[in-house]
Amino acid sequence: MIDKRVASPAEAVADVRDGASVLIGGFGEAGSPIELIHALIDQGARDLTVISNNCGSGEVGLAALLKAKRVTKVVCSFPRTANSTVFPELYRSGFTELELVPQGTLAERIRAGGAGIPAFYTPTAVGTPLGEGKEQRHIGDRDCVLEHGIVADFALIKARVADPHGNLLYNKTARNFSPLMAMAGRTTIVQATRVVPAGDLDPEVIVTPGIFVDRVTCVADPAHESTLVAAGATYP
Amino acid sequence: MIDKRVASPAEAVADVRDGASVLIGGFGEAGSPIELIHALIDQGARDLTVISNNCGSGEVGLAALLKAKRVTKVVCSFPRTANSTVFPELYRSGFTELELVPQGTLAERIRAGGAGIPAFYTPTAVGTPLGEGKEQRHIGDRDCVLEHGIVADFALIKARVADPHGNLLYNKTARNFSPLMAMAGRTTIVQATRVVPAGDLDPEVIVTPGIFVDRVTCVADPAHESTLVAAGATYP
Amino acid sequence: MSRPSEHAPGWTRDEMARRVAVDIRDGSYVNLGIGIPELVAKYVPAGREFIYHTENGLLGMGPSPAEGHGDPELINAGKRQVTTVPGAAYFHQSDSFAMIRGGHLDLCVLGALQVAQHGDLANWSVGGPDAIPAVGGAMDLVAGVKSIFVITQHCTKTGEPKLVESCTYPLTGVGVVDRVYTDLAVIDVTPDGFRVIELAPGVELDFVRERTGAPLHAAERLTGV
Amino acid sequence: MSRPSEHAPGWTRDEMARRVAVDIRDGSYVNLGIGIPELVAKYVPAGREFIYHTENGLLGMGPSPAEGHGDPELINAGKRQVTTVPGAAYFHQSDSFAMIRGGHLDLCVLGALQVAQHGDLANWSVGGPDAIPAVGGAMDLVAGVKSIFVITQHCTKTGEPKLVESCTYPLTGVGVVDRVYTDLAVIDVTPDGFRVIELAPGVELDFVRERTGAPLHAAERLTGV
Repeated sequence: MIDKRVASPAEAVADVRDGASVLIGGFGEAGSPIELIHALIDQGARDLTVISNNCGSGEVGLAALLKAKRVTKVVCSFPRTANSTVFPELYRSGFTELELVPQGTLAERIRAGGAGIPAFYTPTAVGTPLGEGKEQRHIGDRDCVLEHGIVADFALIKARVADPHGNLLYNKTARNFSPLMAMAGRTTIVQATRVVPAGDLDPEVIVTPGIFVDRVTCVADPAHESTLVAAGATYP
Repeated sequence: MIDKRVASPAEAVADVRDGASVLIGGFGEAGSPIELIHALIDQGARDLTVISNNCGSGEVGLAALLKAKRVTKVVCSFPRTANSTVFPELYRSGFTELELVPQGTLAERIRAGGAGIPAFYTPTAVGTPLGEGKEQRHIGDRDCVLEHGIVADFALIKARVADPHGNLLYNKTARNFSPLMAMAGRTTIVQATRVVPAGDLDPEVIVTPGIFVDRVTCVADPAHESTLVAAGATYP
Repeated sequence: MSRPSEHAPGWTRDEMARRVAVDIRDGSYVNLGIGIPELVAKYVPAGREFIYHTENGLLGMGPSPAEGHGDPELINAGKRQVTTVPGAAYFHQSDSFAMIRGGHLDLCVLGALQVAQHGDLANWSVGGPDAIPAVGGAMDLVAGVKSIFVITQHCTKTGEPKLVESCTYPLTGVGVVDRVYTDLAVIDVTPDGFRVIELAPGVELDFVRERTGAPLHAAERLTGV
Repeated sequence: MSRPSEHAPGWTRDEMARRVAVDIRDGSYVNLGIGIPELVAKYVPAGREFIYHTENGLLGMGPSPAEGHGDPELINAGKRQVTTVPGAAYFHQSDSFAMIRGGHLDLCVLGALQVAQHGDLANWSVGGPDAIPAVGGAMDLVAGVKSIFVITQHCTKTGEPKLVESCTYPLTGVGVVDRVYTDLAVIDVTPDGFRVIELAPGVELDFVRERTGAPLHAAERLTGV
């Protein structure tokens, strides 16, 4: 029987070890797996490398994980956000290293990692500081830089609906990086708002096929980052 | 008003010129846009390069286009099929050149072309005749070959449902190469079994967003290749 | 260098946005950057339809939702809540940037820190050791979208020209800008450098030249003069 | 070289397939090649569930449909009509080969023309100037799937060994095969070459050695002897 359900976020992230690389879904608050991140804070793993488009806001979710000094490196495209004070402090103090990657290159690197493509050429960032130090090559009529696929030890993502096989649907623009991260995580962990029996999802509309998913935990009423931030919430 | 509908397959393919490169969807008969191919036979363009996973069967659809001596080069992964006699003859006579590409590399090359990735490395085919003559490189712990994206002048594909924006749904395993070819065709032409008003399709389940599509023509009752072949049909 | 004026001649931000919209062809797929570019969506000329792409994963973006009717998971690249129009579609980041990098979008309208005379754009970082760098999709957009329009004040708040011989801020892309819409003029980027094709009402060419950090050619028949 | 026998000892094709199935872990994602490998799906051991992937775009492939209940657009990689099981999903070719190349499939069972002692596989072309080459997904599968099992008759119809020192047919992949299931034995590919781990009932090790074109080591405790 294929059944990837686990009882809780805590159980889902129990084996994340110090030094692990972790893909974390979301663009801003849309798709951010807050409950999984909070479980990871409780769990205690340190010296993490986090690959995520942003660095969270306020002092909840991803920002709280950073604030707890668990993350020594961030790979992202846009660490600045309206209510983000945590990352700038850690960055300036030198505690957290930043690898800044153009958003489309970040997406493609994650997809490439998940798809077994070790490297690819892209015209993005040629002639800019983010293209510096990278192998450059003229292909067709374009200059390109070489970029490498990203595979991480874990992926933490949020879905709207899951089944026990790990087939996933997302909610609107919360989809963003999650289907790619599901592919690129050696262990992919999903918090789903609803879990339905296998066979309930139309095979035509599944966005992430279950083969990319290892664990599914139901978080029926996930928090919204903006609501928590507005309320001045902190975690833990 | 965005309305990509055209009245007929004939109108849809009217501007395919001699020497054009044409992506043609389908894996075996699943997803093969037979009516568009037949319209292309009627239209008369010659010296075509066809990129398609197979080479058709019997003497209808893609096989009929080949038999009409319109195709001087085929890029595909599996030109042999149970009822295919047309391609072997053209290949042996030297009329039609074959570029044989592993199926996954073919898919990825088409996606790369559509996604603006001019080239990528893949471990597939290293050490085999299909990897010969290609740039080889050791990345991480794998030997890889360099493969280039494919962009073509036209893509001819079949969908189950379309709307006037060109948003598409497919039927089961007829999806295969079509979403990738839609991305990689400079002009992407769709025959859809059903065309519905814009807004009728749930934005969550659209497989090909309309931006990749240029023309949609309704073919309400598309022929099945196997049925035609069994009946001994030929085209024209 | 000119000093800023309280009552500067030229177009307002909304007029600039309206002017951009006039140049967008019917049926275009358009990505609008954060800030002034977002205003363009307010000025779709009669009889035209544009489809807005937001790189976080939506084609067919509509206006902001009515108060209380939004979904915190339906947002644009600026992380503001939006809506969808009929014919919209959601997709993941890799597909979204395939649209961008693959040249499927017709137009991107972006803000700028600086534009150089041969089309280099700087719009993502002021450099400096203490700045927190953040790039988002800007470099992908300028590398991939067919046409890049910049909409920006002609000068900075301190009166420095934003149109320059070469950028001093870190680049977003090299030779990528096609046209610049400022409060003073519409300026093409040509192989010969900047070329004014239209002046804002009441603005003289010399007035623009004085506020531009690079040679400024003028079209033979300047509209708007 | 031995001559083919009408009543050769060893496993039948179905027994070979059943033997493969015994070695597949519960919950595995499996791709079955065309031909003998397809038979494996008939022999899922009690208490286990395998999910079948077919590279033309389906995870959760079920058996052939009842006569008249198929859809010509629901087919497997061998272009035969199939069905789906609960939990199935459709996807395009690029996603399908991302599963393969990205190492997400646990196992692929393939046929072979030849297997070399260090795991090289030849299974897509007999070479020759008149052959129409056709590769399909074979090279992607052997390059990407975690484990590659080969299921094949030990010798060709003319009695030539298929397990050889090095392949004479064009390669599908280099050093990719993990284990070979023939009508005579189950044979691991190890750094030292072929190693028999199980013999078919009534088959002696020397009998297998005579029919193998490379040195054949034997496990210390051979089962099935």
